Amino acid sequence: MTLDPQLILDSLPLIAQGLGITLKLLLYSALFGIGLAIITLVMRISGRWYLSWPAQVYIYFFRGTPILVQIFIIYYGLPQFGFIRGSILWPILREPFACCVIALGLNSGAYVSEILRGGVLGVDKGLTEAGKALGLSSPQRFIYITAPIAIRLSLPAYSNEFISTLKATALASTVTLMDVTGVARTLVSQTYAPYEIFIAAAILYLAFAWISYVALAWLEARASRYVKKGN
Amino acid sequence: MSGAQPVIVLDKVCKNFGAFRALINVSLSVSKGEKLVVCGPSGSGKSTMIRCINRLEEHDGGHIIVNGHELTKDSRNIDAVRREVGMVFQNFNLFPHLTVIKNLMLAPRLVRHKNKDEARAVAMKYLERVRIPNQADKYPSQLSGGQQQRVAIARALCMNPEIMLFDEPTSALDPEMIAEVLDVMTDLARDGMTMVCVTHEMGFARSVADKIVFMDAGEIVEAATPEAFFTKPQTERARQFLSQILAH
Amino acid sequence: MADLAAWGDDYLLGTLVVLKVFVVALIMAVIFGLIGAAARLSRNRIVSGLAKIYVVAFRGAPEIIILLIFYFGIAVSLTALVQYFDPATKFVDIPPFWAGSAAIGLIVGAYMTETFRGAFLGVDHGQVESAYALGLSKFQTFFHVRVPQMWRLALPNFGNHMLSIMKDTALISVIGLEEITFVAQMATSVTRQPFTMYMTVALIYLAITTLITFGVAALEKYANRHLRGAR
Amino acid sequence: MKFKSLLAAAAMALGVCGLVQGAQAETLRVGMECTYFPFNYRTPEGEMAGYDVDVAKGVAKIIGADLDYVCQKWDGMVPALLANKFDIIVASMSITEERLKKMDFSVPYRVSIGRFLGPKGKDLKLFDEAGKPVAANFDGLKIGVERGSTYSSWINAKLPGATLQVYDGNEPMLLDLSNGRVDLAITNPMKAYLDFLSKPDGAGFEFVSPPIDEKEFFGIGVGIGVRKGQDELLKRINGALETMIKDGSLKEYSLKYFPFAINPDNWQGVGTN
Repeated sequence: MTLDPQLILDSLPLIAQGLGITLKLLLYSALFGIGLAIITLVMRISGRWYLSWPAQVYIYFFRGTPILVQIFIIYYGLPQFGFIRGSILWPILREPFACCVIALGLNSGAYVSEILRGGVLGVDKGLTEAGKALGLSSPQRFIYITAPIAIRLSLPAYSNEFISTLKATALASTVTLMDVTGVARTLVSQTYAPYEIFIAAAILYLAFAWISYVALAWLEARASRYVKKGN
Repeated sequence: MSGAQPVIVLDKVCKNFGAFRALINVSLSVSKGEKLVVCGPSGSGKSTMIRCINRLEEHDGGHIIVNGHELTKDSRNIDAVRREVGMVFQNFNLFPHLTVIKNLMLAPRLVRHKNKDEARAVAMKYLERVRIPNQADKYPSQLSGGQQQRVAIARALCMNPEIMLFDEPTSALDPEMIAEVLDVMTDLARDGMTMVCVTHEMGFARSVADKIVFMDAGEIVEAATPEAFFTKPQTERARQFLSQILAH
Repeated sequence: MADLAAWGDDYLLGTLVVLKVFVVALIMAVIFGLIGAAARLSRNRIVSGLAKIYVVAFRGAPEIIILLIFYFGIAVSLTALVQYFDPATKFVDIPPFWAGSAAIGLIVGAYMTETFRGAFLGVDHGQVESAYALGLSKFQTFFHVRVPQMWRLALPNFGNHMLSIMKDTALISVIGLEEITFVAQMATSVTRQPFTMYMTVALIYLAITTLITFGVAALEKYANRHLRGAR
Repeated sequence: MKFKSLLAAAAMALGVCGLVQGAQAETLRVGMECTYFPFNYRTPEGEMAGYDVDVAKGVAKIIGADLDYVCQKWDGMVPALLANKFDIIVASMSITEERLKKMDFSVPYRVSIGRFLGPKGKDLKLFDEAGKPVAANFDGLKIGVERGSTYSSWINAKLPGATLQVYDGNEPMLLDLSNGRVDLAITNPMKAYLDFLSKPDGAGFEFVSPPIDEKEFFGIGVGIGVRKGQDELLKRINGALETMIKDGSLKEYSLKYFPFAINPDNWQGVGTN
């Protein structure tokens, strides 16, 4: 049995039907993750134990466990409790798409929060002092000085994290979603041509990872235009 | 002490970093318009003292009163002091992500609530004063060190401060750039600004300072006019310091 | 809890399977990483180009797709291969353990390639020059000057890769290996307590990843002992 | 002759009775797993029981043969038949193209069917009097199916308005049905009954469709396997099954184990399509 390049080409458009869900998952999870990351970051650097402690537990848990297990806990695990099925959140948790966004977003949020924290710690302390000396308030210093610089410092690491989230969306197929991987697995179960179809799926992911990489590199270059070249 | 009212008063100020005693019962007063130069070996507490004046460091004991506001935990007093006191750092600390003009406009807009045009006008005025108006739209990284430090001085001036603090403003500069910064500082002194400078530039101290404070090991060892300090220092420590610094 | 206790031995066996996959995949990842790094640093453009493709493909495609390609695909081609020699063979089965370990080893090996390469390039060339100037041979320079500095540089990333391997083991449940995530699926079908069962899995992973983190931190402390003292 | 009697003695000693009794009655050796509840299994008393066993007994009675059960693990079932370890397989073995290359099958004695499961007491009017699906009433419903199962192609063909939710296994699908994440699920009714409807979790659920039995989607069914070249035996078995389908005994057997029929409704004739 040999690899049939024609079948790879033929299956690409079929698998691409799952692209919409994959991209929506990626976009929503990434945005949700960034939001969570910012909240977590603020909690962590607040200097108040009752804020920073839960934030650290959250980060520790989501970085220390497999995403697949996190998805299963949220999708299959939560409905174990009757009160969740009766709660106003159930219309959301009922949907596999929403469960995946929550799981992927929570996971990404934990990582992005650490990335942003690295960025914040990387901001020269002198700059916030200059802000203080100029009379800027603490929120003003954070918004106008620390955050813009921290974001630039975080972008290279974030670019990797974004691609990780893209790859993690493939796990959505384990909770019934027909994303690229879900469609590919279904096709394989019907055609028994695992090589061609999964390779076609991998090509789609690689293409999209490459696009994301280029886009984020452009963003990074833009954000870094004030940094001296060389030296 | 001159007869003018003091705008900065330090009274038995102490500051510890863990077990290390950075400031020990430092008392000092600076009157309006006075130019004070602080010198001493590294680790003597000069920077710590100047940073206490706008509360970049919190002092552990004693009192600091700036322009009538005592610095305590009360953030309203801290804000009031910082609005009235400008500061220039050794490493310039320009905001790298903002152009020169935006560096200057940031605080007036956020703290003084000036509109864009007012802030820009003020910024240009001071850029001209430090003689680099043509660099307004560049990023700090595109300027030389001397230019950056002059931008930093202009940035502080944009807040229209009554007092200026300089924390070793020339020690991160290449020798050929020191003069251009000192020139701007001398201009400022001539205009009657109240200034506290931590510096090793003894030429500048001799020509500009009204009073020189020599610190060592967290204490003020000597306080005198430049004339007296340079010609006949009172203590052995000051003599040693002077011989080291003037030997070069 | 009584339900959970009944599955205790299954979880224990599952944990052993996880640890076995971890060890095998780790060894493979290090081997692939070293080969990959050597190839990437090679002056031969074809060799370094192939290594680059390996790194891009295995870092850009979702882990689960690579795993599925291995599990389904390799069996198909191995069967074809064996049938070529012995037409009587009907089917060669790749046990999920080996398919999974190899896939994870290759994936993380791609990351290790970059880590090892970075560590190699990270050692200041002046160090090598001064070693030569002191009369050390190429071989002596490599083992006495380069390697001791390299492993210190590689260690933080290496620790992260170990955590990735550990967490990737959960994916093998998708191809039916009876590790802890799979045990949880079985236990859920009997007890109908998905939350309890998957949370147990998460906590087991958390315990193992914590141990790895502490282990790596201790190693790092040891590796950086010469940097201590300077303030 | 000496050799033959020796063999007989050995067989007796081993407890394999009836090998040489062929003179008065034929003995059929039947291969099955003996552990596949409720199709072929041992009762606590040690008796063989189950739907497959009943069918085998029924056939044996009609063709006038004695039965001898041989327990065989599933993965060696076909090789054992080919190696003459037993004469027929009655072990819930589906008739597939692949197997037909190596062996012959009788007509199906159990159908491959799908059935919809849904919450009790909702009269959704999904099927009309004649048992045909009313496609419009499926519009907007979410239906759970297993990935790669034959049911999804049936739904795609017949119920364009329904939404499929694809699961990797039967268990998570039924879990989601009981959680209310899907409105309906379609699966093998025997599995659904054993794993779900007969348990506390499934208490609020029931079959909401008649058994759906469409060969072009679901396959032919489960048959009795014989070695190739045994046309005479196959003919007799098919005859027996024809009789059992017509007289209702197959239905009677299936109702012993399930509250619904799993046998073919009418005689489908000999030969495969």
